[in-house]
Amino acid sequence: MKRMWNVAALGAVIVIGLGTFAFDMRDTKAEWDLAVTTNPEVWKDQTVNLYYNTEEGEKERFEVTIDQSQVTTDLNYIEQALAYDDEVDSSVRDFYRQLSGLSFVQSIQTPDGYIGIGQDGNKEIAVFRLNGQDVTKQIFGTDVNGASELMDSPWAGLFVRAGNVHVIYRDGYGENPVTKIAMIDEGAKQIKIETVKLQDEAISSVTGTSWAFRPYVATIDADNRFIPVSMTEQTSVTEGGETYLSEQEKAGLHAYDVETKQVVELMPDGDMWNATVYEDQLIALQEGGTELVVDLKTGKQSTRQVIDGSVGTTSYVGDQLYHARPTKEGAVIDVYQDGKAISSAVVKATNDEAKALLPSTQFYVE
Amino acid sequence: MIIQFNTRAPVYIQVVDYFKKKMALGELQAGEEMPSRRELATELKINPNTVQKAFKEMEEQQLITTERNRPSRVTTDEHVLKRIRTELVDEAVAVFVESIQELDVTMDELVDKIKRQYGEGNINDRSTGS
Amino acid sequence: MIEVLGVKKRYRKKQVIEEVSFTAQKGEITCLIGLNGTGKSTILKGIMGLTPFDQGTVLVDGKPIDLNRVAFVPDHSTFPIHFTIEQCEAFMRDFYPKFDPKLFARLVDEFKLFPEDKLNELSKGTLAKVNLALGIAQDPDYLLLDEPFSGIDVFSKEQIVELFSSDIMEDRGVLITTHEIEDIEYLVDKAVMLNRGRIVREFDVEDVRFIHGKSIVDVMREEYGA
Amino acid sequence: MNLLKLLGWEVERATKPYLILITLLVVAQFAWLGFFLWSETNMYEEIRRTGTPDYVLTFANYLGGTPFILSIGVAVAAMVFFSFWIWYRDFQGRGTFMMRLLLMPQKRMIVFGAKLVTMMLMILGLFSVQWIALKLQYIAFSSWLDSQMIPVGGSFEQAIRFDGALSPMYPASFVNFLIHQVLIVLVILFIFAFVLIERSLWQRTLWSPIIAILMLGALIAVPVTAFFFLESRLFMDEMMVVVGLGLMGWMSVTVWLSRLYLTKKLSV
Repeated sequence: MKRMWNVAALGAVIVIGLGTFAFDMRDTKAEWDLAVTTNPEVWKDQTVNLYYNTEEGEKERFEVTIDQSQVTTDLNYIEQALAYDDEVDSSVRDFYRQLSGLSFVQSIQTPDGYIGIGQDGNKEIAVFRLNGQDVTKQIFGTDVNGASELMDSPWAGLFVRAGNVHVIYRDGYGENPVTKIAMIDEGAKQIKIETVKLQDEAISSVTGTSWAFRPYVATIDADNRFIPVSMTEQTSVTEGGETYLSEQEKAGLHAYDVETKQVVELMPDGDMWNATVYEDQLIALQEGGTELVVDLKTGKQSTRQVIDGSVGTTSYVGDQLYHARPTKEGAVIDVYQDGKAISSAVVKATNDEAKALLPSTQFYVE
Repeated sequence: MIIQFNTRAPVYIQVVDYFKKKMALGELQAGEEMPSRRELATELKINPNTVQKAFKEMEEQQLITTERNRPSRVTTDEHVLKRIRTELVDEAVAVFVESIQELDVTMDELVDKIKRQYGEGNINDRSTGS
Repeated sequence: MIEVLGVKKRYRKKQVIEEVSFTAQKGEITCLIGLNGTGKSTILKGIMGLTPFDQGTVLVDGKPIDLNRVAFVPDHSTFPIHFTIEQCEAFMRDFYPKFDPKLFARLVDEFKLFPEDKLNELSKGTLAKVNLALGIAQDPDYLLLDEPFSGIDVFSKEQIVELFSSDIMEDRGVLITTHEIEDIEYLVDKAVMLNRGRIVREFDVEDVRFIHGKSIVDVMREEYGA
Repeated sequence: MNLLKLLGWEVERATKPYLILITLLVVAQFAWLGFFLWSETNMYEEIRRTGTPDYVLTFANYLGGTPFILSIGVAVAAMVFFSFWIWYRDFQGRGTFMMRLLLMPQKRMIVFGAKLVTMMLMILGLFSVQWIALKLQYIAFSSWLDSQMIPVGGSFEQAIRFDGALSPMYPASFVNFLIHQVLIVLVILFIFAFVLIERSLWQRTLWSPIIAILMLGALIAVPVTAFFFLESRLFMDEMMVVVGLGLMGWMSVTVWLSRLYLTKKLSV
């Protein structure tokens, strides 16, 4: 028994140590509640993300749905897997499994289903489509003209026109980039490349194109005339006798006009908060709470007033605009569609731990 | 109690001889208790099984008697004890005669010498085995 | 009865035990004789499962070995050298269910050992006595001893030899290895002679003395030509 | 019960080197903390005299110092070494304690169990000592700098979280902590299996360590190859299940191998 004292002493040290550790770990106990005031249908699959940030950099994130409130920071490995399992719908699993082996996958969702492209090393490019449960894949090897060039270049995004996938990409890195569009003709097994005429500018991304796996992306119509894009511009900067090129995001809303094969500016500048592409519309929320709606088939623009107050955070999910305004107990979230309020909900801090976080917490619907 | 054993002869026979001598010399009286087998083994530093075998041999030669759960005892049969003595004397004389014959000594000389030396007690009475 | 049946053992490229079979009876002292390096220790270790044989079986009273019934006394200490005799005893009491502290105390007394002594302070002879005491106190039916007399002083030898003919060893089967038979010439019931990894003679010692008038050493001389 | 008793013996036998290690670690860390604070204070005074110091110290500066990292490295190395030594120690010299352990009329796996638990207790003990020591070091750190009116930036948690060496010690949740412990157990199991295979073959061939490494190497390489093959074909949650199963497989195989060699093949 004498010898057991050694074990007991070691055990005691471990218990004290674990106590210290548990004290430092301090799991968050904050709890939140989402109460829907009008039109609960809208909130059925919706999640409100809460971000708690401080200057010290301590971060906590929560996900609140109508059913539950849960912490998403510092999830353990098992919880992470379960959360992911929840997030990834089993119907798209099979689809993406068939894309395994492909890298740089980009995709969009059209009314006919997912369409995307990816590449397998530098050997081939694959175009894939998901119609219901069926996945079709078309392979373009290096023997196809233009495939090699496409594989070597960074892609900005996709659009579909006349049944063919078009890839907007940038040819070459660094100075004087050239923006090109590759039309991948699956029927003829050809890649046709065109250059977009731009001066010191490049298309950096196509709005609505998903770069990685994202469930629930908004649907974009095929055969839109205008393809909303983000632009960068190069300016030469001289500093201390040395001149170099600086590439920056270009302000404003832009779209590529498929018919004129030029980039047009839909809106010059302005402080824009959010923008979304939904079916054949580009909806952009501007300062002051005005929504600019662009018909992507015709290019016709219209505006409408949605939000009166300007405090808070906004986000688009599909064609719905979520506007969260902080209150003393949490936040009020209003939902707008077609410029009209369709629903309203309240997020409330339900315990003291949550209330303590309130002043530095931001609310988003994603 | 020390026995100088000879490695080439069975140990149990040497043990028997040793006890015969003691009996002949009267160091072990008729009817006297024998030492226990275990004691003997420890004292002689030999295997207890060997002692057991020696006791069995002595029982067969009727030198000792053993009753159940009792220490063995030296036999009270005077004939047996006498026979041992005779046996030992005969053996010793035989050895003696054999070695003296080689020296070609006359009987008279021999008897004379024996008488003289025996009278002086100049004899080696080591208790040894053969 | 310990039965060793057709065992073989190879070290590196050397076949140390070609093929060995013999038996050791309960209540008897069996001596495994061989020159140095003929695999005597290997056989004992093999029986105890310390260096498994490559082939063959070992049966104790017809069954696989039960360590509760068979004890092994190697020719060196099996405890860390800084252990005291007391600590060794404590360990044995903890893990050997049949270990008899009274018997051990008696042996400590008879061997005049001091329980508080550390193993690394003991002479070779004393250490051998400690080992033996630890082995016997397991109250085994069979006791295997590896070279219990090699390199120890005369008085320790004498004490150990005395122990073998005492009641403590009564009814136990003993298997002993040695290359110096003189020390235990009169103790042994049966001798098993080993040469070049094989059994060359297996005989009852008294029988050989009686029938052939030969000592164990005589037989050794014949076999090993030494 | 026997396992517990043997654990008592194993821990007792490890106590001395273990206490030396802990003392060494704690003394080294506090000495380094003292030196760090002394030199930083001097430097700060220097800057204060020449101008306005716009310089903020964080606890991470202390943790990032070579002596601290070194002390952690020494602790890790000591534990890896001890995982080998806890077996090889018993094979040392003529007086092999392993012989005594193998002769015990007990299941041989209790020897394995006792040694494994001893290792885990020692490792958890080191974790604990480090947790406590770090807390104390932070208290000493912040109170000294406060008393010297030197601004301290960042919190304890922040310093820990961004330290590569320490973050495994402070996992995000208790479940992760347990999972980390399982990984540590796995490492020990591999070391144990290596020793037992090597010790079973050493009398047969001089190549025993190499054979043992090859066997375990194959045991590691095959699933890892499969892992890389599967990695791009499975979703993260599925991959976690595969990894979980793989870890469990490794654990059972190493225990099984150890058991086989310990009970059937080990040579003393």
